[in-house]
Amino acid sequence: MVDVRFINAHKEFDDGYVGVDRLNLDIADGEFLVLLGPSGCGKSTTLRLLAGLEDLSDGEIQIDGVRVNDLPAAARGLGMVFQSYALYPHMTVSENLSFGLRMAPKADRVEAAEIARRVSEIAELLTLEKELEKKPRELSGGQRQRVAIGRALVRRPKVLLMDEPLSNLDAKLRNRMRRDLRRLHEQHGTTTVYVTHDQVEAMTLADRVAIMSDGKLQQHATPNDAYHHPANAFVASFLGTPATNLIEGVAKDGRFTAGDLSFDLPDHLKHVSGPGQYGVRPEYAQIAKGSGIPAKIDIVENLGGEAVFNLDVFGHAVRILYHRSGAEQRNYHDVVADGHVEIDLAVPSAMFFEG
Amino acid sequence: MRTVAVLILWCILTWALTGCAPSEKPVSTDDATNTLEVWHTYSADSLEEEVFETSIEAFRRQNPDMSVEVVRVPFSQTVMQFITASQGGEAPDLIRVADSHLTQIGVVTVSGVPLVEDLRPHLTPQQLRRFQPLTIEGMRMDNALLALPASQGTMSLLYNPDLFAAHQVSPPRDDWTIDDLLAAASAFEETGVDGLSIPLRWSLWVMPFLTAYGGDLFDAQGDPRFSATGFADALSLSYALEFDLGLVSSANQIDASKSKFSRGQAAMIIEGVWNLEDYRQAGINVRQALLPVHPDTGLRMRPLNTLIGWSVSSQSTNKPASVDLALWLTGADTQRDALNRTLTLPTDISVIEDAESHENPLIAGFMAQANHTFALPMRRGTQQIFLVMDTAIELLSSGKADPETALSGAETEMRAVFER
Amino acid sequence: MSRFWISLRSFILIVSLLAVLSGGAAYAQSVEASSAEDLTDYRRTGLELSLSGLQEGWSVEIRTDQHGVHTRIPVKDVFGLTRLPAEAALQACFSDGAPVHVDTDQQSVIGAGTQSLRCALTGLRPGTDVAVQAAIVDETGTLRAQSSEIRLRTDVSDLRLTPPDTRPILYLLGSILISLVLLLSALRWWDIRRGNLKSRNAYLYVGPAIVALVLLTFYPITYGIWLSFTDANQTHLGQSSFIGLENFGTVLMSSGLVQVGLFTLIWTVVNVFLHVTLGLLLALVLNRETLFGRNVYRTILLLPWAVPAYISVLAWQGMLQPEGLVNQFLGAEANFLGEATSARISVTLVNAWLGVPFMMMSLSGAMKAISTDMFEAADLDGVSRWNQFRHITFPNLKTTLVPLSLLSFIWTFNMFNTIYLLTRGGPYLGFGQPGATDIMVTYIYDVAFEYGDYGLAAAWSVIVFLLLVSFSIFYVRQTRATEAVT
Amino acid sequence: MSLQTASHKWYVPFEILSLRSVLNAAVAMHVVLAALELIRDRIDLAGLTIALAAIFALLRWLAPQALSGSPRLQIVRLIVLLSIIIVARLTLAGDVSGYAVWARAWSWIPILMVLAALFSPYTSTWTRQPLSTDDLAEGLARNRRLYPWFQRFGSHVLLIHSCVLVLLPVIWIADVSISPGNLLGGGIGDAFSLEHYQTMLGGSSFWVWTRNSVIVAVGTTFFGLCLAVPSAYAFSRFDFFGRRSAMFAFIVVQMFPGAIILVPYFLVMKTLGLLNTSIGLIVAYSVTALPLCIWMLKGFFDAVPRELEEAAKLDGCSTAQIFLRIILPLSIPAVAVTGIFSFLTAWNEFLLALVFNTSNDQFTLPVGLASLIPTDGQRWGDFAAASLLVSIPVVILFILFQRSLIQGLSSGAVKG
Repeated sequence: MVDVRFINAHKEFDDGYVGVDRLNLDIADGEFLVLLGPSGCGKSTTLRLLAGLEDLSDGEIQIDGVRVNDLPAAARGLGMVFQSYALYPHMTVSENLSFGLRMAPKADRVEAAEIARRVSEIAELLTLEKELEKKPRELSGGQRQRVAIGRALVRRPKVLLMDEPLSNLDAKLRNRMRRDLRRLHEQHGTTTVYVTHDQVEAMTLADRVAIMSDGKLQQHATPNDAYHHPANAFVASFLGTPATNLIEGVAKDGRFTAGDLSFDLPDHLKHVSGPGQYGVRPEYAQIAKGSGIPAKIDIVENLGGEAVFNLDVFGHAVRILYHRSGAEQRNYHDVVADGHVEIDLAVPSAMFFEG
Repeated sequence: MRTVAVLILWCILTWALTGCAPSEKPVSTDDATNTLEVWHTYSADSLEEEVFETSIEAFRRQNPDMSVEVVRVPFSQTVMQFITASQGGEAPDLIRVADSHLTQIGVVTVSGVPLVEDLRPHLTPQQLRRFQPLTIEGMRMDNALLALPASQGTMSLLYNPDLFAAHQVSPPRDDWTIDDLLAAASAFEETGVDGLSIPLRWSLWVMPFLTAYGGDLFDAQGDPRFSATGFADALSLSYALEFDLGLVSSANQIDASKSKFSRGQAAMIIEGVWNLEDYRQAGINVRQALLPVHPDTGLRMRPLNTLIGWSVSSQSTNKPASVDLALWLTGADTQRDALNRTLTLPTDISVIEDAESHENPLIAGFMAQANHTFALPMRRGTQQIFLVMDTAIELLSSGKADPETALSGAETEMRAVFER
Repeated sequence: MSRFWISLRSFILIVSLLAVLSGGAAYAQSVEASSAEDLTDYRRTGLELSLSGLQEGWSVEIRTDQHGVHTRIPVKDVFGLTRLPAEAALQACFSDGAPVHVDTDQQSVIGAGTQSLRCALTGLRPGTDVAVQAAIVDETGTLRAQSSEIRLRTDVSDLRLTPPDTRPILYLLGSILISLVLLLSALRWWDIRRGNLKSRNAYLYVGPAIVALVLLTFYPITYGIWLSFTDANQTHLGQSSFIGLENFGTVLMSSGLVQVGLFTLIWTVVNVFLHVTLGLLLALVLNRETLFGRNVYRTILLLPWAVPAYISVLAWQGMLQPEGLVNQFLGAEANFLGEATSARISVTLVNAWLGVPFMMMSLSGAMKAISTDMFEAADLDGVSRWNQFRHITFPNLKTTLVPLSLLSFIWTFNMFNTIYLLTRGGPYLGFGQPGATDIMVTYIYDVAFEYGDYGLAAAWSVIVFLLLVSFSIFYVRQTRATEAVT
Repeated sequence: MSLQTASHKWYVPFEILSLRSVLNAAVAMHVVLAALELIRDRIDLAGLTIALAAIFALLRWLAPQALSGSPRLQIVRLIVLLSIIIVARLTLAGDVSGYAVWARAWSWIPILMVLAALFSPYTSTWTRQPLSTDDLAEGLARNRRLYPWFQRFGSHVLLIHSCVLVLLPVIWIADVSISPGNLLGGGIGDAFSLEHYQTMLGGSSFWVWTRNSVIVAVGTTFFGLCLAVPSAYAFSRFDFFGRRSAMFAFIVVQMFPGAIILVPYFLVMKTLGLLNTSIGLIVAYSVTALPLCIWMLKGFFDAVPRELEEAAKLDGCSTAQIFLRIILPLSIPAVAVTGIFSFLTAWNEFLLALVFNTSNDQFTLPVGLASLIPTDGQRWGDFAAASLLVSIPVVILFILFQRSLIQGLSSGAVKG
């Protein structure tokens, strides 16, 4: 049973900047948690707090039910993959992998034979057998990445921490590594905390995601929940590509009004009232020829099988993802008339965030 | 390997190109000039330098057709700088040197020509008669007269009469014996004041003891006679002064003793005339007495007498003028000025008479002491005596040799130095 | 006749006058001729007098219109006085064919019975006519006799040290310049032909530095090496001859070699070790970002580097005196620089004091360049601080440490100032041996300037040079073999 | 293995953690102290001190285990008692002086720390394994709180000791410079007089020397950089024939001892007509400083990414333009550092300045200072005042450039 709990964890830096603001977060045993958020949101700090590389200002972190606030990093039994990999440039791959084991405090040190066994085991797992005698600078990006992961795993950590490990790789390699990481997790079941700003990684890898902004936890849920039921406007706009359309206005008596724009709220939102943001994901907003709200086309981004319509709806920018069937014409004559389309925003998946 | 080949090729090329140089020698065109370059070694912005400048100024006024360029050279570097400049053809016309410098400079020849001019052909006998004969002799090496003496320096016994009065010890007198000196020094024991403060690890301060016990350090031919009777006793005494009697400080630098004496923490010191000014500034009462006499041998302790004078470079293009300037700088007026303003002991007989009856009793005393001094023989390597003697003292005080062995070793070494 | 001339050598020449003085009446005598080839000395000419009727207490005077009294020779009882050889005398005079007597003050005197006096007239102004007259004066200064006035003239024949001809050096420097340009152009052409187009301008870039370096140092070093094969010595500079490897033999056989060599080695190794370890230690401590007063500390610790070395060394020399600050603090009177062992330790420590700041500075720069991620990774692995230092910091500093320690080695090996200013190589514990704190370069200085033995000193220098070059090559090779970080 | 047991293993009370380092330092320090006692001729005290060093070493070896409840605890107590007796003896034997206070502080502090460790409740709790979770949590929190303080304290102790060592000569010089007369010795700050400063600043010589030194040092900095920067760039970027040998040649010339080649060097300068000029010294010093400058700059240039140059090349820059527009501006801190090295070389050099420039209006400060030393003895006061005045501009330069010095050094450092 290795679970991780952040209880009211708070980090204020010496210069007064609040990195993590009263974070409460439970990570279950064997869970793959992705800390997601834009840069500077405090996700890396959270990870470093957990690793013991930063000191908590307040609150508590528990691993396995034990308060580890004051435990040195090494005692927490964690493995970490750094964004820059932090491989030792002067050591070979196998030396890099075994370094942690060789340098462990006497009481914890394992025998040389065991070290060798573990290194070869990890090398096999990560298909690094051929590179063991090479120096990091002779490796490709993906290989370095795997060495970094191997180095974290070789100590059989209770919790595996990864700080944007894929950000230095090209798109193709990133895809592959993503699958490999997921597979690795499924084989080992090690509790993993993974920091990224890439929502695709978050959606594909995570058991659950924790979305952070400004040091605060915004939502902690499964990727699906976060996507479909965002806890707030931030989560809604952060998750999904293109981003969710958010229109600021007032809901009253089952109708939403934002300046000149006004339409009936969908059924599940009839009850809301007061000022707030109305959100519709571009993929769910619909072009409704003849019956919808008129909108002026600003630009159409053609993505092949689909297109993104950038629209101006009474002064509000709205983007709509439009799927088309193969036979349709290039100029979207079926929906577009005179540079205008009509759209339907009151769809069943629409969201309303008060405030 | 290729690099080496390229380098060798280049060297050959360079050599071949140098070979293209025309071979005839240029005709020397530098005739007698009216510019004299003078290197002096007074310390910067000192009173001595000022006195010197005054004298040069007076010379300029008297010889308006001559222009004199004055260059200050660090005293400690005189020899190296002069030898280097001479080899490079940039020697000055006139340079201020100490007798110890001359034993080094005097032996140097370049293409068979000595660096400094023998002054005898340039001076009339009557001009030389002006100087105290011993000071002239002190500037001679291999018969040649290498410099005109401008000043002499010697050490004598200085004491602080206030301390003697305070501790009711009778102050030094000119007829003291060494025993009296030691008795007085011992009398200050347990008063918190050093009786006698001298750097006995430095040969310069041991030599007076040696001369009192065994006479001259060198025989008439200038050969060392360190193993003569008496010297070993003197060395034993100086050893005992430090280790058994604890009468002197063990330093090998005068600064320590000097500080003690000038702060009233030492009653007696054997000190040079050149430091009198410092004691005057320190504001203590200082009197002088002749160094004492050995009770048995009857010989007086004689310190080393050092001379400083002016040499003419053999590179000078206007030697008559250089000699004139040297005569001027060693002239009675200049010496008298230096005596009165900077307490410099003269070499000119008439000025010496002034000094012997000087209103400053210290000057008169030092002048009297100057009659009881010894000079080092002017031979190549003489200046090594300090090193040799220091080594002997070091061997003795580190217990590596007894006085006799140390001294005979020193004598052998000194002979070897002279023969080298 | 012959003995007389031989003893005079080229020293004396006779020009002209003979004056005979007797009983107060003076009358002129014949004039002797002089041979021109003897006229080699400068401002010196001769005078011969015939004398009679001298009395003790009187004196013989030679007067000129330039000087007034030129020579005054007292007439004394010469019994027991020595005759000083003419070449040794201050005043070269001969009475009755033999050098005159000298009294206890080394002054020339003659006896009352002297018949003839022959004197070298020194100090006459060259190139001018001089009127000379001889006289006999009694003790009151009254003139008793006087010769007729004769006119003399001296020629200038100056034995002058001619400045060395610098034109060969000028040609050498010119040749160096031209051949360097040729060499570099050739190399450039060669490189381009090899297809190494990228380096087309490389020689233009390194050219000025190489030219300046070679121009200034090629001649001196070649000269130094050449000197080591000659018997160059201060007593006959410019006349030295080739003696092969004799100087090297002397060096290798010299009894001081082992002592100086050993102390040089210890001095260098200990110093480099102290520079590197203390520099590293301080750099490590100062590397901590959060340390309070870090900048103040660093500024202070850099002082020994900023303060000119000769000043701080002299300050240490004062402080290490028996009355100095160190002893005051300890309440002791130790003579640190006077005893062999403590002097050796003192000079080493003072030099360490001088060298640590440079090392500290350079290393803390290099240390900053090491990625902190690596240390965090090691932290997570539970690697102890010491092991972090040993396995991460140190290997990553190696690329900086190798050249730095090499430079430090060379500098320390040739560090003249510290030892020279502190102890001058002393204390000396054996006659004719190097001092306890002499290292090779200070000993070379002594050999060159105290003993004047340039050839021997040059041989020592060449040996130092070869030692350092071979050490550097070895060191660079060794470290390159083990070094693996780019 | 659960985290619970792991954290047990990782927990050692602060007293013991810090005791280890303190005892290490104490052992080393007492060896030094024993040597100092020998210097003071107190052989008895030296013996006691060395005994104390041995005791501390023994404690260092025994204490962590012994304190964790083994029977050796009794032995440790005995040893501690013994050490207290020795230190008390040492304290009583010493006089009241700065040295005694300092030395005894080094003896008492470790002992107090041992005592604290012996009697601390945290230690006794710790020895009583197993620990309760609360004890563990409290202990860990306490370590977390105290240990950084201890480390900082240790750093400060080390740095303060170093700074005192560094400052001693400076303080000494300062004291001599404000003491009247030209004497050594006397207590620090026992007398005050500005006469030496008046002498130095009042005379014209000092200003002439300073002017020359500034001209020569600035000239060397500039000219040295002009030589070093292009060649370092070439060594860093181009591969040409003789590159390695040329790099090596630059240090080789420094290996020939200077004394013997002074005369030929003098002749070279004379031939070039550079005697008694600032330019002569500038050229000579630039060449002296070349090896280090080139090695350092090469390190920096190596650190500038090649991509930048390639980008500039695509933008149409020539090699010279790349160098002047891209590389040079990027390595300003490095060039500044190298410049300071050249400056110091020129500012401090003595022998060449002495021999090449005899004319008094060309004296540099080092030669000027040497010319303050009179025939007999030493004008200590004037010399000290001048020394301080000489050092001040350099120290100010260092303070001003410190940041860029560190920055410059860290971006490339000296690399082979």
